[in-house]
Amino acid sequence: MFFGLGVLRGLMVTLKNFVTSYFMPPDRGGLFTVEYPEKRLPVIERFRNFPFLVYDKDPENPRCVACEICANECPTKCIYIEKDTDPNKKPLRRPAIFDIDITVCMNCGICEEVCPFDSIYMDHPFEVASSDRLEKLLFHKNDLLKSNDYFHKIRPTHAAAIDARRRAVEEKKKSAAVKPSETGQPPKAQNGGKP
Amino acid sequence: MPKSYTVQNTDLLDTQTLEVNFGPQHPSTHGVFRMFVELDGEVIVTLKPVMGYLHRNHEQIAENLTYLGIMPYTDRLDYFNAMTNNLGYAMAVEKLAGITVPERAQYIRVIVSEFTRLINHLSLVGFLLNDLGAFFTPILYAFREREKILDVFEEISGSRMMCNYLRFGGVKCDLSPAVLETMKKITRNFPKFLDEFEALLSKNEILCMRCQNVGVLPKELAVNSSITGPVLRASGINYDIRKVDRYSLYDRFRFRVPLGRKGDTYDRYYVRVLEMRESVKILEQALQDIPVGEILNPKTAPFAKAPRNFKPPVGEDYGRIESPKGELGYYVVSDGTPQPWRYHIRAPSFINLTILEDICLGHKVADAIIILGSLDIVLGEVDR
Amino acid sequence: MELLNLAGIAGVYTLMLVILIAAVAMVTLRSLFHSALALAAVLIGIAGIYLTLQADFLAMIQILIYVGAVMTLIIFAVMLTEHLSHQTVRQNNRQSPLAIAGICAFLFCLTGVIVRTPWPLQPQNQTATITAMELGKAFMGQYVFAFELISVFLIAALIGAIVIARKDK
Amino acid sequence: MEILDSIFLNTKKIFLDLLGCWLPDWMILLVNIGIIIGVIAVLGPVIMMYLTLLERKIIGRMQNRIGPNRVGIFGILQPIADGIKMFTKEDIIPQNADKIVHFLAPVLMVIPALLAFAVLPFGRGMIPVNLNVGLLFFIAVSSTSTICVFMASWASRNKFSILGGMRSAAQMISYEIPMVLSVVPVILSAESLSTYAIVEAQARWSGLHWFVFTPWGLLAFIIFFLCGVAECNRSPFDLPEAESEIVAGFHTEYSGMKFALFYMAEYMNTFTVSALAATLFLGGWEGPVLPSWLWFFIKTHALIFVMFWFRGTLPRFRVDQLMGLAWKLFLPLTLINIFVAGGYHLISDRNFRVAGASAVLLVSFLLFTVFLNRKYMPEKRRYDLVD
Amino acid sequence: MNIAEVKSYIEKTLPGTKLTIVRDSLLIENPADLPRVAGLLKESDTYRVDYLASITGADYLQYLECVYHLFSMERKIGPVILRARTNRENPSVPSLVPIYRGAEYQEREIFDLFGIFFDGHPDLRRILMWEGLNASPMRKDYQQEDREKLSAEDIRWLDEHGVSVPPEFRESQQG
Repeated sequence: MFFGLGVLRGLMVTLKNFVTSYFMPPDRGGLFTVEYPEKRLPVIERFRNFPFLVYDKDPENPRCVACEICANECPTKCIYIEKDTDPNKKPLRRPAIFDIDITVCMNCGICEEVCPFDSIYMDHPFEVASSDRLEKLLFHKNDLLKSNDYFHKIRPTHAAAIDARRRAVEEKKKSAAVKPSETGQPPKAQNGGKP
Repeated sequence: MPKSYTVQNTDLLDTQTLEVNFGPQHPSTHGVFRMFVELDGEVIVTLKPVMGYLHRNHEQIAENLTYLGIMPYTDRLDYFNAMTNNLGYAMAVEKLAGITVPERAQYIRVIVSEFTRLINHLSLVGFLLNDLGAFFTPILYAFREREKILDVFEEISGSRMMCNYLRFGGVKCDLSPAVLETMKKITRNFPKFLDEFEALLSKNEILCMRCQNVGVLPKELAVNSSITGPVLRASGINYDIRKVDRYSLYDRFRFRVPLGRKGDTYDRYYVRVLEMRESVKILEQALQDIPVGEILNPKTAPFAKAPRNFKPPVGEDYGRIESPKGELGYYVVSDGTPQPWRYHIRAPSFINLTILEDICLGHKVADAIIILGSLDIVLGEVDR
Repeated sequence: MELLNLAGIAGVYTLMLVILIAAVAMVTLRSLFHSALALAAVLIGIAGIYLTLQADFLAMIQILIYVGAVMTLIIFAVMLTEHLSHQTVRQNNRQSPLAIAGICAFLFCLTGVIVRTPWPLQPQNQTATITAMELGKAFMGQYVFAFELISVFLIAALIGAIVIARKDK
Repeated sequence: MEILDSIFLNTKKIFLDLLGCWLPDWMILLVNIGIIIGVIAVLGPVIMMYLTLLERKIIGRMQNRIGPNRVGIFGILQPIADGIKMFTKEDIIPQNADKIVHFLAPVLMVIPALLAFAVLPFGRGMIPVNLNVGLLFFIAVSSTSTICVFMASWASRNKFSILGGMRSAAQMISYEIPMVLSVVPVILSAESLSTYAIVEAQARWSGLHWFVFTPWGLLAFIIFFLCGVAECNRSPFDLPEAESEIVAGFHTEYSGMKFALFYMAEYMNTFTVSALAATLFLGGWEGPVLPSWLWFFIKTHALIFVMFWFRGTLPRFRVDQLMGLAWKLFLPLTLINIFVAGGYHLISDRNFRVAGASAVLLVSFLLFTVFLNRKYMPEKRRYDLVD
Repeated sequence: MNIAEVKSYIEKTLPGTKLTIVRDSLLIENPADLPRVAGLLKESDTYRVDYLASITGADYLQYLECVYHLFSMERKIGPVILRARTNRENPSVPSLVPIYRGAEYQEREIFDLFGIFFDGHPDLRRILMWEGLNASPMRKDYQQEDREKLSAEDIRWLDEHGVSVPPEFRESQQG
């Protein structure tokens, strides 16, 4: 009806926001800026950034057995694995070289899903910027290896579920080993379903 | 054939038309999109969209990947609503391979795609107002609400925008009770935010002046140019694939489809605001009676571990869903191997651009920008 | 205090010099746009002279009318017609000797008149400085008929312009 | 309160007396003028710098974000940082641009902005130059900036700036007329063109004595303020530098210090127009308790807040709507307003004249918005929700 | 609304067309009468197929194929799928733009990626790729040229400027 009414109502909305931004909590019209370097948002547990390799006791023998399933399944083909060989050229179940090209990886999490040995998981730190594009952003094995309790630290519930499942498999294998199994064929590693 | 706009002034003043390129780096084309515009003074004489700057041959990449490997790529099609892209692709492959989806997973899928619709319409209205000149205020209010929803997506799928959350036969992870609670809280406060947003915008005289009777899309041109989504419904045609195909659980929820009458930019804006209100209704009902149960069809669980042996039978299928931008269709041809033979995406933004020239003719330069904004195109989907 | 008076007189003379230079520049500059700007400088100079004669209302009106409106109109016309290719038009052509002869004749008469007038002139009825109030009263009082006549002409011109502009609608 | 009120005048007097003992008196006159010029020359740019910071802070708060706070405690040093950035930026002159005019345009743009400070009554007795045609001086000076816009757009030689130049010139001319006419009722009731006299007139009146509380004063204030916003090419009328359409209007080809000069001219215009609106309608330095210059700054900054508020909220007009608003709505309203103000002064009985004036103005406003300009009114839209 | 019913309806009204059913879609033997069939389906009041959802090009090694998905917005009935096959040497299919304006960009995309000529299309040119490319990227036999190899004139330019080009960058592109 009155020509300027809609404009006035709009102005009142911004004025309300101007006033409430001084004393209201963030989600009811208050300030919701988080001043990044000093204050940070809490990292959400399931957040996935670039992958990392898990090792149980010492970095020498990680859980990864260099089966290259993740390298084949990775949509962007950013993982390169080479098997380790002991002195007399017999391939060992351990990766000698495990490179992930961070610039190519799109952190989709498929390697985490397809890995049958629970050895590769998605990491949390996202500040991986570096000055040199080629060399520093190609993560080698020792940059990727992180301990299991680090895994527990960043993803408590998920790591706990994984460890529970692994312990269950251990008991079953031990109980199977105690009772000599007829077929003599070692029980196939039971693939862990997602919780 | 687009009707051409004849230059009217025939008197002795021989004004030549001014060719201007609203180039790939223009502040208000949403992404790398170029419009070659011929101007007679302020009025547009011809307008030729030029695209392909973001073309990465997504469909050929998909032909060399396994079915599961394609899923993270579908996030990057229409990078505003990754979840509905996943849903479209997952449903097409499930129809092809004959996989059923358990009840709880269907509910999660509906909840997640309705949240994506909210995000998309919010950002569109924000960007439209930004083109109109409101200095970032509406878009920051919209993004404040969008942040809450993106945090929920990060909670459940691990990443805010590139979710890669759906699997054939269900979803990747379950919703914890805490997440359900935050979802309910978001849907409770959303109408209150929408009222404030509408108070700021809908009755604003300047917005009405700039958007009403601008870029009118007649009904028969819309149908003939296979326009879909809110742009079609703003012209008054009742065609919402959620109601037509009744896919997943949409026949279980009571919601209505808003239709405009004139089909101009204001109708396209307001139909999306009404659609947001309907989506909130669906979300309330879905969050209300979401059952407890498994979230992944046990038959397809092993394929998560070994995508190589997921081989759908030989055949082809065209699955389509109502994505926030229109009808998003996936045409998948399988030849029995773990890699699709042909994989085509029917992108709504790409086809909605056919009428850009028709509805821009005769308008001024400032209107062309807003009309393009109201068509809601995203270049990831247009160029594929 | 005489230093101030001297400075004042010097200021007035430099102002007149600036106006002369701008006027000559206006005539001789090659690009149309530059000569339009020189014209603006001349008009502002004239307003300055009004100020030195304490007619400040007149000076403000001069700036408002001439520099604000008339110059904008001229520049609008220049920009609309002159293409972006910016050809500069040659100023002097065959008839320049004839023109110079005309100017010299005019200058001759002018100096003749100046020499004969008895300086310094005594203003006859130098009333108090003319303020806006008296001007207004004069318009509405003594010269009301002329004032109304002019406004009729202006309205006619305005309507004429609109009719021409709407011709191609 | 008296001491605080004329604190600046006293300090100047003390300073001049101090100098007086060894300088001849005509030199004192020059020093006096020098001080005033120095104050304005410093005040202008400093105000401009801190208006930019104020604007970013206010709009930030309207959008629930903080606004610049990295440089200095609350972003106090941000303008200085911007200034340094503007100095260090490379100053690009387009290859086939017209060098002299390209250089002159920003310089000439700042001159009228600074001149306008001369007639603003900052406080009781604190007016730089008490011209008795002060108001007319302000309007004349602010109308010359149109030529600088032309120079800028013509010299940069590119399509976008030509379009922007034409648009902004047309806009400035069509908003100058309602602006001048909306000031006439104030001159009519204050019977003088001098801004100082106008402020005193508002002080003399009985009761709520500012002009804004009279019906014609309110309408004149709104129209004057909106035209002032349009003169400075600010928010709802900021078509010339509309990024979404023509990249940056007439100052597309400017960078570095020249662009900063355009920026400075715009913000000084903002300050002077708000200051003049406060002087004409809100009683200038007139105020009950606080010292006079503080009242002046409070009122001016209130109006500046409204300008930033517009920028934070309102979308932009289109070219033809912009012109239509000026010619079809503001101009007739101001003309009617002059008649009403005239009638208002003839009738002596107070409440009859207030009622009559406001009735006439309301009727004319509705006449011009609802009946004659039906095209600009928002249409009622109905949407049917179907299954 | 099964495909056999549609087949009989078309054969009844347009006697000359040869149609075969391929996996719940209608293959039109010779592509020439595709516009007629589509026009018939659009005007017929039993089907009123007025909405062309999508056109897809596909490369089946022996032949190239265009798949048309048509729906009816009025009657809200499901997809009517038409197919048209052409050979690989000079593939051409009549364009549907005169009937469905929506086909304009999709046909241009198929021309761009598969190289199928749509005669009757108002302005058939590449929509996604740059004009200079004279290959059809989505065909199965498409070999992306090896960007490592320098082209002839680059090497000539480098030689002129005294830069010795190592052999593996020598130009060995094919085609």
